[in-house]
Amino acid sequence: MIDDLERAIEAMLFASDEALDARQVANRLGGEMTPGDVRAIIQTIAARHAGSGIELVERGGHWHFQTPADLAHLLRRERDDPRKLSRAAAEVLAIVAYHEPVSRAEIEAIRGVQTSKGTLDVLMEAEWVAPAGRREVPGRPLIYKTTDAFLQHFGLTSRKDLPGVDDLRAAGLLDPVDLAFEEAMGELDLVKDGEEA
Amino acid sequence: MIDDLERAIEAMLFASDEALDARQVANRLGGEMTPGDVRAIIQTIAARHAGSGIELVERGGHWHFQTPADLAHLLRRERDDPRKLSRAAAEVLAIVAYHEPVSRAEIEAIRGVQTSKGTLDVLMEAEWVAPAGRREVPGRPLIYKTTDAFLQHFGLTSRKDLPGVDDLRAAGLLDPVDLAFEEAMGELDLVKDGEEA
Amino acid sequence: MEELPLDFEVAPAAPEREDALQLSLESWEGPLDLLLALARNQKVDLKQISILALVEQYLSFISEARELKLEVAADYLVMAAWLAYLKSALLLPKDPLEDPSPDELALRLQLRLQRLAAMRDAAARLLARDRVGRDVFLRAKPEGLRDVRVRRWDASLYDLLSAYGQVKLRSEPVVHMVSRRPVVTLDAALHHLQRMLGVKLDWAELSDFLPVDYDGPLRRSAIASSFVAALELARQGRVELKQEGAFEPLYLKAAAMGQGA
Repeated sequence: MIDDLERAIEAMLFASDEALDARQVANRLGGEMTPGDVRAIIQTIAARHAGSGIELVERGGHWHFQTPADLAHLLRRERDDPRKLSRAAAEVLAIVAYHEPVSRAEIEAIRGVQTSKGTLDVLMEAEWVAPAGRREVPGRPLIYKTTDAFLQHFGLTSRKDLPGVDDLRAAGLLDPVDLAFEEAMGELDLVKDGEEA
Repeated sequence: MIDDLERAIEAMLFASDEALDARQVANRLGGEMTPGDVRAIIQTIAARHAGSGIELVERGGHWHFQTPADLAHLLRRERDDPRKLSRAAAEVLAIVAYHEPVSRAEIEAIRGVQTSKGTLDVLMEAEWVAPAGRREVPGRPLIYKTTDAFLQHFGLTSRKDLPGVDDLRAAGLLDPVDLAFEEAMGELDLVKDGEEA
Repeated sequence: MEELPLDFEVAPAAPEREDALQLSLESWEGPLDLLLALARNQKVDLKQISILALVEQYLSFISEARELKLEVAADYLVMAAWLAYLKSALLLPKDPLEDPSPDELALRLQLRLQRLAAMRDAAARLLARDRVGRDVFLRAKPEGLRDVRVRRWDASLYDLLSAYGQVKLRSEPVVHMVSRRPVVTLDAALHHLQRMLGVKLDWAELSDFLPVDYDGPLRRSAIASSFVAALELARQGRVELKQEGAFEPLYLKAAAMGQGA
């Protein structure tokens, strides 16, 4: 059987919108208890909850209920939200990978288009790109490099595994899109034939 | 020593900003427990807190912690009752709760007056009353029911817990006038028959 | 058209009457509410209530209000008229053929009053319960349960390499080459066809007139040009055309000289 005063103090600490100290609790009880008495009862309450899913904790003389830190994972549940990397982000990532360490201005010079700040942020959020210090040139721009997580995600042992430009060309990855299209249609050969005829 | 699962469920119910049902708790635990298992543990937690300054209560299948009513005088501070209901609104709320689902015309038939637009709005804004589809009669009128928030606010475990609902039903006072009238006339006829016999 | 006065006088407020009757009339929600209040004054169970006495009270209440020149809303007057009818019907000797009988009407009224009273009591009991925020309290600032969505970015090595390919391509100097398409002009087709018509004497299919070494798009172009050329020669009366039906092979023959021109 829990004593009425103890119940009252417990309820007060539970319903309060801020942590309370012993004096505040004593005042709310009508001022017949000393803060010392209150403190003793609070200790009893805290002991009763110890080891449960509710804790009564003291912070600078003020008391409040909270849930134990080791259960935080139950209260804050993480869910995956898979997203496809945008074309622009893939380009920036590739430039960083091929040219690292590289500054944002250098990325833009290579891409030939302005790069929005969000694009690099996305790559850093994905943990594929990380800052790698500053380049010792006027303005000391931040430079970026790829990470181990990048290598891991793309199945690369090292950056040296990235195919060279010649390999890309051989794989057709350097062909202009419209040229590749005509090739697929087989018309190029015909032109040659026609000319020969 | 309180078991880990019990601690986890207790922390969840304590930390949640709304009442949780067994299914929600089971989902959050990772789906390895059935709602039935969870319910049993919740009962254990509720029993452990019984008689303390914090109670775990069930409202419409959802559970939440609250302070016991007998301590209201200590906790009630100079706050206005935020949910002061007009007499009309209180009457409409009672009619919806005891007759649900009920159409506006049925509410008006009982009260003998038109329900001003604001009255139902106030109850819906408080989230105590919600539309519950349409009645399949000519005109397909909207029908209304009470919500879990209604049960929670008024401290009702379920709709069966409505004050005096069994007596009212037994007395036929929840039946429509037409039905009650026919029954009353039937009894009258029986009495007459009896007299004639 | 009459203009609305911009600055009209507001009618002076009616002097406050120290009249309980008026105040009461305003505080009721319609005739049924007033009837219930009067019924409760009888201080008996609604099941035992005297409907006749209730009707009397209601009618005298309304007539008093009207004597005091109070405004009585229409629905109160409608109810008064109906109750006056009920009263006379209840007092007159019973007519067994009357349907519904006044007793039945009285019973219905009684049932309605019982139901309204029941709900009014239920509302009072509901409001008297231990209510959240008034009698029982929840945690003021719960931590809350959160579902945090963690974005997982995805891209394949192919995406990466093809993106780089596009970047490299963009940065390379661009050279546009317009490829010459193989076509057979109408002039060439006319020339060729005329020449061939001199050689072939009998009916021959259009495709037989085409150079054998044309294939692919060039052949398609030659067919189109030769067809138009054939039509032109036919128009000039220099060739005869024959076809068995739609999409059947088209046959050509040089027109017999002398008959044509």
